[in-house]
Amino acid sequence: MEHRHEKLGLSDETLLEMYEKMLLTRRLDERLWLLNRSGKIPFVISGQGQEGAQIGAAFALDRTKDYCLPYYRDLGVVLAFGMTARDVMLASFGKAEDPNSGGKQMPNHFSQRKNRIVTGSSPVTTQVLHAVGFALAAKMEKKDFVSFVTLGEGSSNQGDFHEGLNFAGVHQLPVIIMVENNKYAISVPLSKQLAGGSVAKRAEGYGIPGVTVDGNDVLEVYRVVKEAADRARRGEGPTLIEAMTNRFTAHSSDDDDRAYRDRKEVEDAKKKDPLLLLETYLKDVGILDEKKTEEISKKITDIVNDATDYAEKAPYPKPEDALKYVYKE
Amino acid sequence: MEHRHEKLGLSDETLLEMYEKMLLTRRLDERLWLLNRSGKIPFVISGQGQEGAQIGAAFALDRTKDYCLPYYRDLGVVLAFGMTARDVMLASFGKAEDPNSGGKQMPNHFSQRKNRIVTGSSPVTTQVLHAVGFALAAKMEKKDFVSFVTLGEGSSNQGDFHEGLNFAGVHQLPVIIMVENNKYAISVPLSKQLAGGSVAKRAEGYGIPGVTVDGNDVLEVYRVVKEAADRARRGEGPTLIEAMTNRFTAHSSDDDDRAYRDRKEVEDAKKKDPLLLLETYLKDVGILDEKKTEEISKKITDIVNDATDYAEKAPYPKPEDALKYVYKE
Amino acid sequence: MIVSYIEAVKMAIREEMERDPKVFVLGEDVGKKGGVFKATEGLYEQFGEQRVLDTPLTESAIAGVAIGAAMYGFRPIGEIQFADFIMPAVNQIISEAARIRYRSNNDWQCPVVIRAPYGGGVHGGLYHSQSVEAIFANQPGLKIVMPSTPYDVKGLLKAAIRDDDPVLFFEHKKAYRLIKGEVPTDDYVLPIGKADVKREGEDITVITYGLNVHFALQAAEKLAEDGISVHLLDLRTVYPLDQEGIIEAAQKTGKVLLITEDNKEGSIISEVAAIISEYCLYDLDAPIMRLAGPDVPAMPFAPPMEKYFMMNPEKIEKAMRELAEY
Amino acid sequence: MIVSYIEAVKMAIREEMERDPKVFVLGEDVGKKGGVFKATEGLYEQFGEQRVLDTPLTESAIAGVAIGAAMYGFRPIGEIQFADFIMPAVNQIISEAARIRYRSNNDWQCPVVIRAPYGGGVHGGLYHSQSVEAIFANQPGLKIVMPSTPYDVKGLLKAAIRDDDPVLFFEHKKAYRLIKGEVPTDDYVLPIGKADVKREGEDITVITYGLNVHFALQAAEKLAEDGISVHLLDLRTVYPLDQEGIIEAAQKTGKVLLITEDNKEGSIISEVAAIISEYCLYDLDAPIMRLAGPDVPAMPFAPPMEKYFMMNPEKIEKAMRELAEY
Ligand SMILES: Cc1ncc(C[n+]2csc(CCOP(=O)(O)OP(=O)(O)O)c2C)c(N)n1
Ligand SMILES: Cc1ncc(C[n+]2csc(CCOP(=O)(O)OP(=O)(O)O)c2C)c(N)n1
Ligand SMILES: [Mg+2]
Ligand SMILES: [Mg+2]
Repeated sequence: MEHRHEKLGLSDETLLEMYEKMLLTRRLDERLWLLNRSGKIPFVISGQGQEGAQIGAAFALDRTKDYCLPYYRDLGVVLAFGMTARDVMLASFGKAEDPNSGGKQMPNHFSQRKNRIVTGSSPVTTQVLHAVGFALAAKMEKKDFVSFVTLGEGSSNQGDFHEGLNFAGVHQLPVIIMVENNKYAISVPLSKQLAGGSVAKRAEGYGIPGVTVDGNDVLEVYRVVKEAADRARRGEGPTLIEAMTNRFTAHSSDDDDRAYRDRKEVEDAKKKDPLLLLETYLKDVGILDEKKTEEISKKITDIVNDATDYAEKAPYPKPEDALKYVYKE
Repeated sequence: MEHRHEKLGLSDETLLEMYEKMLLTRRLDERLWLLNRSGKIPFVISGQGQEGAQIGAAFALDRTKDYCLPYYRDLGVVLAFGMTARDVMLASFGKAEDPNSGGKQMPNHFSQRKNRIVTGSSPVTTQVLHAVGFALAAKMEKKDFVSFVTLGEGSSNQGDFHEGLNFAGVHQLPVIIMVENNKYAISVPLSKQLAGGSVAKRAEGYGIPGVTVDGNDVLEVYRVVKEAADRARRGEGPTLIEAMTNRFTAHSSDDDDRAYRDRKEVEDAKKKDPLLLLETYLKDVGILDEKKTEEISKKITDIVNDATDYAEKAPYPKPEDALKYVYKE
Repeated sequence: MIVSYIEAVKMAIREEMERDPKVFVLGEDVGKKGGVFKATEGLYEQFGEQRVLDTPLTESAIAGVAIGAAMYGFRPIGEIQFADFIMPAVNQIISEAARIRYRSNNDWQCPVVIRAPYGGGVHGGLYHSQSVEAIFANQPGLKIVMPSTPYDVKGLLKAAIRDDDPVLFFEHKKAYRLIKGEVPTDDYVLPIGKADVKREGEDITVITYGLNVHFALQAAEKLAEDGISVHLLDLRTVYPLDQEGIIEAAQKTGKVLLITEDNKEGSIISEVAAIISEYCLYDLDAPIMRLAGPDVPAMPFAPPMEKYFMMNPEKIEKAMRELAEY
Repeated sequence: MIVSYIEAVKMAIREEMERDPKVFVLGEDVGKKGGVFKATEGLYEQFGEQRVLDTPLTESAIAGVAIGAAMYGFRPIGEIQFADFIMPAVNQIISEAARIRYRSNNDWQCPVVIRAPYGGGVHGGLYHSQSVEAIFANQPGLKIVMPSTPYDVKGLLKAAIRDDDPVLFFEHKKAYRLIKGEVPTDDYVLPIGKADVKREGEDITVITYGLNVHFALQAAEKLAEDGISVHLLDLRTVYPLDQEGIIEAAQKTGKVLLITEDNKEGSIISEVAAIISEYCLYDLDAPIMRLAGPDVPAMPFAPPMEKYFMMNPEKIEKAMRELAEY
């Protein structure tokens, strides 16, 4: 058995931590669906199936100084960057203490300045240009942080994607653009969305490296993002990464994907569940055994329970809080 | 001496016609500058240096049924599509009879429905999507016309370019996008404008052919646009063409390019003047001699003089014409 | 028959597609899925994927490609999934669609319809609740229709599709299933550009549009119990406004309450107020009253804040009583 | 010293760049060329190409990259070459810049300035003459400044750059060289959000902004010859409006003329009229009068039509007299 993580310079401890974060991401996400189905929260949008790409990427970054500009499925990214389960639950319940938006935005509109998680909106792809702006700031200040931005493959067809890649390419800015390609934009499949079939291939047109990676393979994602980050820090400019992933759920709690997606397809995808793949690897290399697995599982359950309870009991914002922070106060 | 035009299926007569149109384009453009410098018209924006690409492309299309969506330097394209010198002059003087806009738009905002020249605006690149819309119409109606759209290389960095190429690629639409790369967007040189250095290369990312062509070589442009049009008519989808050209003048009559462009560069460019190259070819292959050259020259001068006189004397729109045609009347 | 607001949308589109082969639909998820709100449900099956076109996730292209096809001679109906996401298409809508007839001196025209669900009260937070009409309501060349009832939806959407100029058609997403009403199964169109009296009254005039028409009707019932009679004008077309209709309605009672769900400053009702103060100042018995959302960027997600922002019958009733007592 | 309007723009930018290393400029042709109107002339030489950044031809990127850098902590000044070309950046400006503080509950801020030359009378035709302020003037979170004099330009542009919220700064391109005035060489800022009385008077109140302030001053001189005294309020910030200042000015004379170069329906002065009719209806001695461009898409190119559209002192004088005689 090859110990791939060692070759990448990852310790057993870090790899376990990655596993824990990935498990937390999944469990938290699953809990959100339960809460939605029982009528406690109005909306869920989910990263299930994409956690391999998210955790692999986040751990390849320097989470003490890099900036991330996540999109709505990036629960894994933000948990790795320091957001807590409570923070996430607070947002899903729309509670006052929610650090993302104080209950102003819908769930999964991540933001937390202390963790360098940059506030995002719902219109897709705008964040690519913001990430380029952060990277420009790094270059102007001669600092060695990178900015890391994600989006879906459907979103990569928006004009802002093109403008961002071109701008970053012209100025060779330290930005990593990772497209999480789950092959659907709501109901629209890749074939009707993306001419040429590959996002990564578009990088060439901007004179920058474009990498396709198996998003189910957390170690492989770690490797390519690490390389991209190293290159960026060395002043060698941006990288476009296309992580091939799957969306296990419907688009969101408002969607029913049976109208446009074969069940078989979803079942097949689940066979390549990044969480299972990592678990299997950890067991194969002897880092994880049954006992440890259960221990971690219990710990995660506790965290998710605590977060749910805490957020459910937390107070809502006051009605007039709607008036706050339009301008600097 | 190789007779290149014959290999392309171009008769001597057609080639002469191309030469005449190119010469008319140049002379008309030169006259516009004279009129501007003598205070008679407020604005000129000029295609001098780019006529090879324009005439080569236009003659490769079927000017009885294809649609063109020109940009502001495309005097050659619109003259080839049937606009007259008078029409052009009427627009430059802002006269009522101007078929482009009835004096509403600035000069070189070409439009003439009877000749399938589609109205354009000043914000660059929007026309790419319109061209895709015309191509979609062709596909939906199963007609075999193509739509032909041009823009500058700077403009190709706008979001609409990306969205248009992707849309055309997904649906394999009969549209030809020709970028006239004159290496400047006003003062901004290619290196600060276009990451990767090549527009044509970006085609790959959309799974469509991308062709770079010497825009000074009218026959070569003819060849690649003809090929693209044939492909489009066969249902094989869009083509992106990058014609390498030069801008002989300042950006417009409001610009002074000495602040950002070396004189030597311009002089060198003029050595590859597409008009001179074609004239030389015509003489080499014996289609043109001194006498014929003079005859044509005189004819063109007459046309330009007539157009100038006619437009200068033509009446302005009435002030209240400003109120006309906001909505259907 | 009695149908919902969204059913009326679908009826209008289907009937127009059946009537005229030049009509087609394009947008995100409009095909197999039938639209995220099901406005195009069944059309894909009926008309095929060429006429019910799933586009890439690109609003500028939805508008821009539609504009091109419209100039050629088609009658495209572009769907923007949420009005909030119309922003990337602003350049195509304002710089292009709105100016094509004018700039070509009537040589070209652009008969495009762009539909989008707008409005709040659906836990949509900042970006799934907005009213965006004011952004476009100063662009001659455009028409903006915002119907309130299923009957109006069908008649006005058909009129929009047949209109030879570009029309933005905003549908209140909370009305989609909430509002039901009688809709004739036969073909009819309603005039774009005309406001409609939804209730005759003598004491105060209320002018509004969209979902608020219903809230205002409910509030008017309450006032009627106390003998106060409300005259209610539904703008229906919010740009360009029906000046005559507005002036007449204002003069009728001399007391005017204007309502919008949008933020107050720079909204549609600002122009309504300006028209009234320009043409019938001396008919007024009270200052023109405006009831609107607060001037914050958009409607928040958390229920207490959403409720604070969102219009409702109670807020309207309160304002009506205040005005009546003036 | 006496400088032109455009000189004042340049002075403000240069002084702020000297004062604060976080300030930088980005836009099309702002570098070597110094901007198509020369607003950034000499800055490239003084501060280098990193701080005077020529961007690709992409307005959405100018705004979006500036927004990112501003969230990081920079103070970017984005130049949009002509206000007409701000449309591709609308999504970044409205969906992003305007909502960043609010949506992050004050955790992030976006201190960006976006400058753009607007306005007509320069043979610019449909797309080089527009007034675009109304498109943005209903977006809380944004501030829109439109100064009239070189003195105001310098003081307000400096204030905009130091402001912790996004500011759109529209400069009338015809004023650039036409308007000159006294500008102190030392550092000063003027308050954003406050209107300014440019002339005290008793008989009629005129409220306007930008180049029209000068046209109105000229017209007021003419009226003064006949003993009619004009009170002139310069809005300076057109969003959010200075309600207090407007109400005070309206009450001063009870006769109000509002002027804009923009199309009339849905313009800034519509909101001004609405404010007045809401708060000081009973102070009015005449209907609120609005003088504006016609409701056509934009200013045409041909001189007779351009003149027909464009505001000028004569049109204003005529309206003033009409109002005075009311
Ligand atoms: C500008 C814009 N248009 C439309 C939407 C509505 N919308 C939300 S997510 C989505 C699909 C996104 O697909 P993709 O980019 O592939 O990301 P995924 O959801 O598959 O992860 C759409 C159309 C939006 N949020 N923003
Ligand atoms: C959206 C937009 N932004 C800015 C401008 C101003 N502008 C007019 S032409 C031009 C440069 C265009 O360069 P390029 O596309 O290379 O075409 P070229 O003029 O070189 O032929 C610019 C910036 C514009 N017309 N539209
Ligand atoms: Mg996807
Ligand atoms: Mg160029």
